[in-house]
Amino acid sequence: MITELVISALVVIGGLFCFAAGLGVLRLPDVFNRMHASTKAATLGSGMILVAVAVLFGESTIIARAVAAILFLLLTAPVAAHLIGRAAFRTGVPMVEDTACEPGVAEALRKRAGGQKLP
Amino acid sequence: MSWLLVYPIVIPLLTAVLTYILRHNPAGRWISVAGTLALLLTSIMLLASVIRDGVIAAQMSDWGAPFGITLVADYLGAVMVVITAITGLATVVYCIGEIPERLERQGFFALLQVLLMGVCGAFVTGDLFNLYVWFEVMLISSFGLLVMGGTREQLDGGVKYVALNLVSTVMFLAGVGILYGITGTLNMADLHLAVREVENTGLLSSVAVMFMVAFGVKAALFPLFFWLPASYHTPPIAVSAIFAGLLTKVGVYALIRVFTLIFDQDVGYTHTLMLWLAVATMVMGVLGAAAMNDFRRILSFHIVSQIGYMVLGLALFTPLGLLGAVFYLVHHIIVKANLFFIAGVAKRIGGSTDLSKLGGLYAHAPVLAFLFLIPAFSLAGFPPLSGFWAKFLVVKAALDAQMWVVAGIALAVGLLTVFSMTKIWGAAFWPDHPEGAKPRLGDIPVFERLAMMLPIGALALLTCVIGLFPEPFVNFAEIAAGQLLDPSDYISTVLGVQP
Amino acid sequence: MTILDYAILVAFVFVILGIVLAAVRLFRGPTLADRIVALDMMTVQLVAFGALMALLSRDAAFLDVAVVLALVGFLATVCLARYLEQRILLKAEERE
Amino acid sequence: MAGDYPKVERVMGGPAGWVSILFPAILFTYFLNLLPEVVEGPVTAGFDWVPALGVQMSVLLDGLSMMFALLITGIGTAVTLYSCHYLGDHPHYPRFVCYLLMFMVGMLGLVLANDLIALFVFWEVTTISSYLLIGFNADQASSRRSALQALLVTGAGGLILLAGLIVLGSIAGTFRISEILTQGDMIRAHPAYGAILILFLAGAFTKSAQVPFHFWLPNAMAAPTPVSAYLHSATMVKAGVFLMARMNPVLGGTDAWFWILILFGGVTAVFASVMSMRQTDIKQVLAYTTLMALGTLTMFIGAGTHYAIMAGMLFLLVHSLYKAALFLMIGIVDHSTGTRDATVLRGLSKAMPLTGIAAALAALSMAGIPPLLGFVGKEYMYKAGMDLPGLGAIWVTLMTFAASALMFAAGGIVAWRPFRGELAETPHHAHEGSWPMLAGPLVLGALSLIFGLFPGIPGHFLIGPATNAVEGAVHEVHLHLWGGINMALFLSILTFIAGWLLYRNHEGIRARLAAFEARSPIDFDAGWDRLLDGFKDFAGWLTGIVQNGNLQRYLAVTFTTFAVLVGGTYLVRGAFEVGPRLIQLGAHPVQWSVLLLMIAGSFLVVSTTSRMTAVAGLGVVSVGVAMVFIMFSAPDVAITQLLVEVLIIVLVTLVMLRLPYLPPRSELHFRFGHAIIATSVGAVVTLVLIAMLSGPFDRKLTDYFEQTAYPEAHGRNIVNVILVDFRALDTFGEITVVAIAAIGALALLRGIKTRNTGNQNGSEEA
Amino acid sequence: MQSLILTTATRLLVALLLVFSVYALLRGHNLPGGGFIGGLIGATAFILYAIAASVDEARAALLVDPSNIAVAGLGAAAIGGLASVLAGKPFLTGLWLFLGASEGGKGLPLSTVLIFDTGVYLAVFGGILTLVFALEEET
Amino acid sequence: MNHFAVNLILAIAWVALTGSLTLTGLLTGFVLGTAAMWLVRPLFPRSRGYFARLYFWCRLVVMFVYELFVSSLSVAKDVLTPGQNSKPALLEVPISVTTDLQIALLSNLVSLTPGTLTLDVSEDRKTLYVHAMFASDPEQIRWRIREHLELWIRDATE
Amino acid sequence: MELLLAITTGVLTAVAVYLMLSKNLLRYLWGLVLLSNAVNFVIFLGGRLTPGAPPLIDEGDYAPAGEVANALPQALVLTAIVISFGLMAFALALIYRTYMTLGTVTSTEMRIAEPRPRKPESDE
Ligand code: NA
Ligand code: NA
Repeated sequence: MITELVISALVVIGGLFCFAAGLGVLRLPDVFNRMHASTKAATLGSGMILVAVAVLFGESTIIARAVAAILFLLLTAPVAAHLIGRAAFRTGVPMVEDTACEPGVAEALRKRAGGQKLP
Repeated sequence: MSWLLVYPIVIPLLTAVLTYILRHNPAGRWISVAGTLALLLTSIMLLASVIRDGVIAAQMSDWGAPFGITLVADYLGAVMVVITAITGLATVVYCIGEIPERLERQGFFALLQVLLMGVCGAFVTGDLFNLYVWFEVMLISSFGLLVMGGTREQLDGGVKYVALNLVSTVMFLAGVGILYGITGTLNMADLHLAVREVENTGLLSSVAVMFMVAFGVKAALFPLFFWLPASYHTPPIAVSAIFAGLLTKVGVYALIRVFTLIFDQDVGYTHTLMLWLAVATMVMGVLGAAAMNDFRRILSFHIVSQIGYMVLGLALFTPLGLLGAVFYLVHHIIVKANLFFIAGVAKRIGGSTDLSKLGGLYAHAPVLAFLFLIPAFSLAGFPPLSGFWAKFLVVKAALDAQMWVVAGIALAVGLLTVFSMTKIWGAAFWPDHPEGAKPRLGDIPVFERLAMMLPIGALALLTCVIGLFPEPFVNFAEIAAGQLLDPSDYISTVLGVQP
Repeated sequence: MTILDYAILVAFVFVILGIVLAAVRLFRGPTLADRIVALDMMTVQLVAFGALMALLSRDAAFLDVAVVLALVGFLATVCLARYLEQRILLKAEERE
Repeated sequence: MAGDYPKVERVMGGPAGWVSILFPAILFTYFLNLLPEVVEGPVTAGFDWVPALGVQMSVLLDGLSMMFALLITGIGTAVTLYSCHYLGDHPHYPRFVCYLLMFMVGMLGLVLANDLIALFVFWEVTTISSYLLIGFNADQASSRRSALQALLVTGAGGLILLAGLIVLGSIAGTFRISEILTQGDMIRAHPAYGAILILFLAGAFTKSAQVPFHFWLPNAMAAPTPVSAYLHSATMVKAGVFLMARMNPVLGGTDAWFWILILFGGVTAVFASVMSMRQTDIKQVLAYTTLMALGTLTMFIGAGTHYAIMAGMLFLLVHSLYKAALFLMIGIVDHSTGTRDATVLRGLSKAMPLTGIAAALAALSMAGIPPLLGFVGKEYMYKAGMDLPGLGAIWVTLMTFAASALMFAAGGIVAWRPFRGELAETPHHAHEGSWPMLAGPLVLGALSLIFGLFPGIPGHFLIGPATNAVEGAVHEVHLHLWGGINMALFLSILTFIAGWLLYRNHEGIRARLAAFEARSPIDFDAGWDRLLDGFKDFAGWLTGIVQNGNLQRYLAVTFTTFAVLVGGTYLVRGAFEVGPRLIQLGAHPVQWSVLLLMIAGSFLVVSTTSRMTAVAGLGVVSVGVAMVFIMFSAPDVAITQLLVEVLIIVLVTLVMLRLPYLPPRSELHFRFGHAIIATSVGAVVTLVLIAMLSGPFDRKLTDYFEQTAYPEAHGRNIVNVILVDFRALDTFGEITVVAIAAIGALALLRGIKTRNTGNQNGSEEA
Repeated sequence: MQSLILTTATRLLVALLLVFSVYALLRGHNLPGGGFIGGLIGATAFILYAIAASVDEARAALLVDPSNIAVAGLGAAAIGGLASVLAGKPFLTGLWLFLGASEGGKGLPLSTVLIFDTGVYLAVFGGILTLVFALEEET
Repeated sequence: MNHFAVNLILAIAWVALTGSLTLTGLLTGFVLGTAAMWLVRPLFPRSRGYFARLYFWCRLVVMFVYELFVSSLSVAKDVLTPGQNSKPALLEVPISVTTDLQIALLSNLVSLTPGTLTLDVSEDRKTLYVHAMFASDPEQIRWRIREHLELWIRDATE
Repeated sequence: MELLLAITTGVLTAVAVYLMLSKNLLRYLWGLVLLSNAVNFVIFLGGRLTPGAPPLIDEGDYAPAGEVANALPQALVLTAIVISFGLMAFALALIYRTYMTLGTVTSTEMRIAEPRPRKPESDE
């Protein structure tokens, strides 16, 4: 019963985060702000629901898969945000007006990155 | 379980695998020849086996019909496999003379083998969805072959070919899905039984027409044939030849199979519709041929026209009509592939396939001229060549069915076919070359000449043999037509094979 | 129906709403980057959707959808972002 | 042309020449040997060719076919002998021999066939070989044109004939001619008789060049002269006559037969003889007189009485003898002088006396002057004509008279005038022909004389049996040179007088005819050109519309066809059905949202002008599709769908960098027609799905899979078990598709030389 | 694409994806997965690699030309199907060998079906990489 | 990582002994193995680092999850409440971690934690460019990254 | 729901067809992708819909415990998805190559293989 309540809570809160993420992406003023919503809230929401799955089934293989999915999300979401953000900045996507920009940041971001290679 | 039914699929595949891996090695092409030879031998064994034992079937994966996929060969299926192997062998040999090494290194021969695999698969499968899969195998390899080399013409033609064929593919798939949704089965023999249980016959007819349209595109029926004249004149000629010989025939084969085995419950409606589509196809094809001024484009439009005859035979849905359709199918593959081969040699020595840029072949390449006349007159339906019997059978079937107008149109189209064949003869062969060139066969290096002329001669010989000794072929086609009209053997064999 | 079932249904509605809202952003744009963000987030939300389905049907098979999507959804985003960036580089090249 | 070739070096044309001569000669001897036997009654022999279709390769050697066989082989010998000298040094002489022998075989087969289909086979062989022979001088456009004309006209007739043969064979229940010949009454009473008659006559009239299908024959004179002599006078053109004669017992004897034949025949005869007066080229004169003969023969076969048939058969022989001789003679003249112009040639008898003799004999026979066989023929024609009942008698007699008188004049023009008077200047110096060339005309001319003097010989051996064969009855035939003083003789004398007058004034007549022709709106030859051009234009116009190179149109037609045919069938065959299950099953709001999401995504793809937005829209649809698969228990499919979607985005983003933008919104206007097509297709799909879903469903395959998947196929994922076991063959094909798609695309992408960085004129958002 | 963050994440992800793809292949007979899905996931691994580093490096890591892998996959599938000849069974019939079978379970399964599915994996994997590498090298 | 390898071998040995080839078995084996190694840690030179590393990794994960939760809440609050109170800014954040793994980890953590999103790393790998959503006090953000995130990462990875 | 999905399939088909009728080959391609999705639904609907019960056999069972979704159409759809992906990928490569060689992705501008007839009057 307790587990059920815990799972229910996880599921509902996770769902709420997903919804909040959607709303954030819709409501927030520019693409960078929107990315905050998508990267954090959506990842957390999905993660919580995955945790709920792990708890509900309680089998090791399923737990492993749920944990793997969560890890994948945590690993990829910020990388994706970084790539989109950088590209968006470089393509000159407009920012909300009152965005403060520290000196040098804009130039540095626009610069083409030097080649890094995989080992 | 007869492995003879599996060989037509597996042999080309393994040949393709080997030739692709060895694509940078001249041995690749010889493996291709050897593989096709093996295909021919086994397919002849398959035919012999069918003639000896009647319909043969094999269950793949050892599951009983209708649960697993059945491969099955009746007379029609078996002979189509043999013809495929013959055309394939002719093409592979011809390619050795025609195809540049550059294409060979890109996997040309592997694609060719996969094409054969798809075509053979389509002929031996007894499962509707599996037929779709083979159609796709065939289609994708034909895409590759069509644009390989990447000339401007090829790409233009290729775009149209791909765009229209993909549409037909989707229609076919939708038809399969709906038929499955109605009957719950995919095995064609089982479908034959299942459609009789269906209460909504109107829906069945609608699905039948859906198949008619989908296969109509494949077979190049009016008004769905556009892709064919738009593309068949663009690739390397060996590719044109095997396309012309085989691909549309798979569409016709599928029409025959589906409209004898499955959709025979509303013949008065579906087959009448098909009849008029066939008539329009004959007429439009031949008019197109009359309007063209290029060797291959004339031949391409002719395919359309001749498809009309075959489908007409099916649409009449009489024993003689189907006999004619089967006979026509076999005859046309041989003749049409050969004409394209000849066009290739003409291009090689005359420098073009544009009739206004060709000439002098009659004077300087008499062997080629002679070898052209045989398939050309055969195509035009002159006796005593194979095409005469084909036309005779279809026209007789129409007359016997008291379809006077249809028979009349079929005959008139025959005359126009003569006209457009002589257009080639009267422009590329008889007159002198416009630039005064003397196109001689001797200009081609011996080895390549041999590779190109051998298939031409062999296919011409085959045309003559069928024309002069049609009896065994007619008998064969008669049995094939009988099996199509009364598929009880087919069904009992397919559903009777249990693991 | 247990509390959990209700919870799952509520979560379903939330997630679907989230996806729809993201879709609205995707439709509205205005920039390609916005659409990419929206699409990226839809894939993450779809992970939640798959997991919820696993909960609803008590069948872990749907979890696999979530796992795979969590793994490869990223690739689409990478490619789209890369496209965005390279298009600018390409334009710069043309100007040079 | 013959004159262009260097002087004869190889006398017999090499081995090809010998073969070409021996072949007909041996056959001629063979048939001559059989003659006594055939006089007693028809001989049949043969074997089954295509028993499945009831087709035999069998021979019916009766009087009719015997006469034709002898003419074919006999004249054939003369012509081949002649041509080995005439063309022996031509570089394509062996081909010529091939075609000629092929023709001979065709013609022989045609007349000997005892099977309608076999007859047709040989009929077409003659068509093909004559095409090749007429076009023998292939480097000349006129030859090619004439060859094509002959091929198409006779080919058209042949195809119509084929229909007739098939229908006749079906009615008679056999293709055997000897059997059909006994069923005349049944066939004449059959409702299809009229159709058969028209179909047969169409074949016969085109082959035998009856007005208005005559125009190809004079043009066919583009062929080398031996060919003209052989094909276009003695043999091929008579194939139609042969067919009518052959079918007379079956199709003849009705009013329709009678009137059609005598009208067409009579008109052809007179028209042709008038036209012959118009010509200056003596070969053309002869060509028209051939037409006249064909008309006359048709007329007499149509007349159908015993006398008429006999007259017809006799005239057939007469004509073959003199016409072949005349053509060969002209060939010699042409060969020798380099011209065939009647206005130029004069006084040749001095330079080429033997040719002159041959010409004289033939021309006298043609003019119908006793004691040549032509005279006998004409007498019998008059007799037969006057013998007819009613109006037919007047028509046939008049036509015969007119034609004969004109023939008389034509004979003068062709074979009298060129040899009389002082030798005129010609391109080459006139000299006598060589013996192989002279042998034919001389022998044929002599035969005209001998047979004229002793008409009993041909009467007994040839004309009698032939007449009996045509009539399908047995009469004794006795021919006489002198038939007594009667109306026929009187008409003959009148003919001479009229003919003489015509000959005297032929230059004036020619001038008037030329003037008339210039004013006349009817010109068959030009009409042919217009017909052919019109056809080509029509074909080009229609093809230009249908196959117009526009993919957009092709797709529109394809989809329209789908919508119209499938939708039409759905409506016409009443497929609509809504099952209770379909209505009962509700939908959850979550499901609604997913479906709306997909639809919205698809509309985004349509409405956007940005390519990547479209890709994003596709992504939305794909997400929706995956959700549907998830909701309805298809995790494997959902995974695959998502993976594929990701890969599509990968590929598209790779490619899109170099591809051009979509056109700006201004060019992306709404296409109402397309929308209608699209909506129809969508509606048809939905309607079909509704009907499908309303019916019951048979789950037997799936039940089996569920029961056996684990116990027998050792797998718990039924979908995967189906993929790798139950339906592994599908998968086998499928991976082939993927691998080959990759190889094909690789071949496409390797070595693109021209780089296009893209015309980025469109708009796309940042 | 030059990004330190991506490159570093890719190192981890590629390994994960490859392992996961083999996992999907092996358990596909019993749970969602199989040759297709495995092959597709495996391909995404190398695509990511090619994007983060370069196609050349991805090719080098792959050792074999991807189109050859695809074709070899076809061959493997055919061989998996033909193996049933040895048992006198029809084409593509699965032959199973259970190591350590007991009352409770079937034991560790080895089968020709797995060979076939591996062929599927390779064909899909190789095919997709062929396509992507060719396009990637184009642009 | 040879300690980790030993631990893994122990886990596999456990699985082999118990005959349960499952993930639970493996995890149990790993935990037991860790415990065993800890017990006999004098046999493993420098093993103290190994156990510390394990601890720091755990701390990293826990802290990270906590931060993620907080950051998500803050975003959700901003989104769900009417009006906007964000004060976005683009910031330069000097960093001291050096290895690829550390930098990547840091940037990920920055992205997943409240109010910040890594846009790029400078070419000299010494600066992180960060988009901050609530940047009324940039120094505070820089401090948090330096003193929290960098520290956790360094502890776990060095 | 089956009815709704049938209607959705129809709408997707219609949108796909509209896109495919565009002269821009990229739009054709989008249409093709949509149409493939639609036809997958057709097959999927053919087997009827079953929510929440994937066709898997639980550990310890020899057959599915309750009613599970129809596995066959799923296998067919899976096959169809992969095949249409292969075809789509090839089509994309073809469009790309065509653009590189012909310089256009507008199908109405592609008149190389079927040049306009020489006679001006039969020109459109
Ligand atoms: Na020419
Ligand atoms: Na993501």
